[in-house]
Amino acid sequence: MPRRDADALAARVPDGALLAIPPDNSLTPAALARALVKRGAHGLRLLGVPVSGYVCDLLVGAGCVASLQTSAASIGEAGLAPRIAAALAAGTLDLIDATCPAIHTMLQAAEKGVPFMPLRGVLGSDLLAHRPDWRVIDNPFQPDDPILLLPALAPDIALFHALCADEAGNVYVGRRRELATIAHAARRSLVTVERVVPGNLLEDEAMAAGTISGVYIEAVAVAPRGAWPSGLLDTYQTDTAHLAEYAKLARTEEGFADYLARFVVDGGETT
Amino acid sequence: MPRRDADALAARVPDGALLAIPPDNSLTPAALARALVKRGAHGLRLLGVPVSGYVCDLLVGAGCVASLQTSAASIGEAGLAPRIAAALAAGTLDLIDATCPAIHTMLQAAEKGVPFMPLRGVLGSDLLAHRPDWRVIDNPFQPDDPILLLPALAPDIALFHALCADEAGNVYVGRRRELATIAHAARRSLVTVERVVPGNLLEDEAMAAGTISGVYIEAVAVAPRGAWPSGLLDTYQTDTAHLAEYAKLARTEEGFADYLARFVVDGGETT
Amino acid sequence: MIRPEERLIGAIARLILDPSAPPARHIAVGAASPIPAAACWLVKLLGHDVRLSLLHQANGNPFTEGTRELFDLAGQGRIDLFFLGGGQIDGQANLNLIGTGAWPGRAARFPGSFGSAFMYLMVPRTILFREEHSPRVLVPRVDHISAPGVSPPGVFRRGTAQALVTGRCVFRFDPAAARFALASVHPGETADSVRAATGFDYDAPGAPPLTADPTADELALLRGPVRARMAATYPAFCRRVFGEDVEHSHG
Amino acid sequence: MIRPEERLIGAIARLILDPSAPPARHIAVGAASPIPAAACWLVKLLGHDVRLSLLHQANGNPFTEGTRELFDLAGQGRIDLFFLGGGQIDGQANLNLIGTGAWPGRAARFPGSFGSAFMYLMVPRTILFREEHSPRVLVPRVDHISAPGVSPPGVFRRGTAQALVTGRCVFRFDPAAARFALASVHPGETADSVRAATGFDYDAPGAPPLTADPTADELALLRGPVRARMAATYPAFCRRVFGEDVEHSHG
Repeated sequence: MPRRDADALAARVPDGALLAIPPDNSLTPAALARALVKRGAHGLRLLGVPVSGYVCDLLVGAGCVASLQTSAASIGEAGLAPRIAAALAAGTLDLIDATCPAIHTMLQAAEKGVPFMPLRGVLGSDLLAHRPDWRVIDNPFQPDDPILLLPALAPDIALFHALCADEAGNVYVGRRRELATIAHAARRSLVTVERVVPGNLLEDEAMAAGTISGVYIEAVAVAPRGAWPSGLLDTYQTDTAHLAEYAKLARTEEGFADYLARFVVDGGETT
Repeated sequence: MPRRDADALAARVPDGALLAIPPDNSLTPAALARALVKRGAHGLRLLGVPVSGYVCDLLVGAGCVASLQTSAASIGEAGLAPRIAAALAAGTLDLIDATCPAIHTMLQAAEKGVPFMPLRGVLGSDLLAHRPDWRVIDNPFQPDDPILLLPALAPDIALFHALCADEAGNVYVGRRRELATIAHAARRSLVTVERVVPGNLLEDEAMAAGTISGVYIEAVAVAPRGAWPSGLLDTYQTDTAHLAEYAKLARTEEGFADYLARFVVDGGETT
Repeated sequence: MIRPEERLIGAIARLILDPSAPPARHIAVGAASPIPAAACWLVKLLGHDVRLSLLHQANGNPFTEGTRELFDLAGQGRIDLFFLGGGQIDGQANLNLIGTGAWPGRAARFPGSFGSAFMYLMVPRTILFREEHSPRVLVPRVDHISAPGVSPPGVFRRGTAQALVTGRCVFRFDPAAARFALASVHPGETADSVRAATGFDYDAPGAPPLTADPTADELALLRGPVRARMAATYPAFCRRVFGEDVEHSHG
Repeated sequence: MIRPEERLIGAIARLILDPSAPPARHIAVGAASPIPAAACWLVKLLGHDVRLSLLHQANGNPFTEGTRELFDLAGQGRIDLFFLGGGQIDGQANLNLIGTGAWPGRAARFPGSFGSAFMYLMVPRTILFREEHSPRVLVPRVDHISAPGVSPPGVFRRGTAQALVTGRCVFRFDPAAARFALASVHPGETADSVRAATGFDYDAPGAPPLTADPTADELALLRGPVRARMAATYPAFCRRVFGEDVEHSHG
């Protein structure tokens, strides 16, 4: 397998692409996001699956993002996502609100190749008035039972960081099986990993359950500590001090520029 | 965790229950099926997920079964399922034909708690005329696009055999993650395992991905070689010679009675 | 001395154990909810047979399919009780996690709806919790409804809010009337002080009782075993509320 | 000597590689299909860039969600080519895996539809394969349609049968006409012998060519590396078709 780095993957992401981004606690593509900022990506449409944190806030702050669909945005315990809030206030971000299971359901519909999937709940929420792409129908199986239908949503590209890849292009996400749904639903997946291991993880019965087949993965790059400042399963813990520092700096444009200079442009992928 | 055997689990299966049964190559509950035969279970409604083999044929042959919903029935390379075919010819079995992804979809709808889920394909198949519970509607998102809707199907009980259980009641199915959907969809799950291990598999990052949470599992029993004559992941291989012998004996009622006497009533759970 | 947070934990634990409510055999707790999480641990360590699914806890994540598994569990009817809050909460128990001003929060943006629009309808019991009790938070009518407090007949809904616990009091919720009633006030508060701090109208039959303090046994559990189970996920909260750690058990 | 099965394998491999058909970058093969599986391995070992997902193979099962993952892959449009057969196949390429006589097969029961009702519509190319070529199998009209050969306009469908390979010949399928045409006959057969053995009508423009034999290179691949990859899943087939094993490589 050719060795690539996060910058090489970022080069494969076209401006304007719809990108699925897992949140801070679920193999988030932090190194890839920094690489996208470095390459000056523009007009990206982000989908937080199902919520958003550091990665989306960083990309919004750096001016890479035209729209963000998400169910919530926060930097974990550090509070609201400051650059997203600032862009919203400035009117430079198109924020499309959803609710967590709706995002899962839209991806599951794409995974299954069906044009829509129903979801209980949500009726009575003002979300509906702001989602013309969502429909309420009468349950065809039971009269007088309104139910929400959600359209399939296939991201152009899923970005995430996994523990390892193998020589066959499979990637290991362990218990974070929700990443499989994202990879299945997306047209392409670009994945950074801590390391590449020999052999084929899908042929190893002890590893297969936590492995996403290479059939869904377009390219892999090695990015040690590529989820940082988020944690990675039991490999490394979340760097809560860094996230708190980020959240504090990102409260102002100057502070955010300072953050970019110190941790992104000048290389901050490992600490 | 109290130690139980397969007979104790079989005692928890009421006559008439709708049972989800994975096929021969996917952690099939063979020891449990033999225990059901021994206890004289009656009127069971079987759901082959998505096809049926030895276990369903055995239960049908022993007179335990009122109906079978499945997408196909065969004893692997040994050919058609002989007791199912005989019961069908005799008019003693209500056979409800489906197609594999429809069974997966009906279970996924139950897993998600929605009343139905769509599926592409199937239109033009005579299956539709024989499934009054399936509906074709116009896709609400696109005119002139007929699409099949399938109702949620929640089995009363899922039966399967897993590699191990832990002290918290979680069970390990490894790469056979499709069992998780079955367990999620079913109201209750009864599981035999090769052995019980200490600790909590869900707290072990190396094991969690292949583990089904005990929240879905009502009871576990130890049944060594409990999938036999089917194989179990990389633990033991399918006993093709035994399946061939079964398929041959089960061609006649006398041969099947002989099989029951030799391998079921008199204990044949290990070989 | 009993800390205010300990009293809130105790009050929530009593609501969980309310014998008049549907049974809570399986409780899920969302992220960044140390007080509800502590209440659940307290209930469990008091010996009640309850399963806890705590999102985002540092150890022992119970899921293998992320939050989708939580929502599917709720869809299956396997979650009995959940906790929600809101940037605004109104007198009909509507929740606003979107923001104020023009959609989607031009005046002030809240974090977003999370799974509230689903969970509030799918779970038989929801305990609302918001520490800040002010006219800014408890409003006559939320600017935007993330999740509705009640639903018209015909809408599939398994339950509503059971109660709203704030830093000043406990309200019970009557879904038939779509109205809160004051159930108890915390020490230092009165019927009048709560009324003055509340933007929505509610029932207040008679003089409200004081919210009960946790018992000595409960406090011992909170400061020992409960704290031990929460320290990895909420270290700052544990230090602030329970004081310096005196034991290191973590089982 | 070339065995009949080796000729069928070669014929299927040529259909897979047909440059006029949509590209086959990812091929899936169902259970109990040694001849199609061997054809796929042959294509791959000839050096073509193709991904194989072989169901039920003893080693290297490619899925972690069982057959659901196969069907989801097909739903996503990620499977380019699949193989199907039928207890009956008719002249419009309708497949019957249900049975004959009254539903669901009172006269003779076939195994059941498997995933055919889905895959036939969702995959851009299907190669039909049935070794038995007789009026009993190739009928004017199937008793029951498990999966339809063609669909009316407006029905979502990505493809149809590309061809039908039997023990006697290769038919190509024209979806616009919903009709087979004889493409080649295997050695020992003629236009007339095929016509006599076929229950449905089909086009046969001119004298049919003979189905080409596998080349010497192809035969060497079949009897060596292809056999090595299939032996664990289809031991009896490999012994019967490829003779006694002379090498033990398995990579």
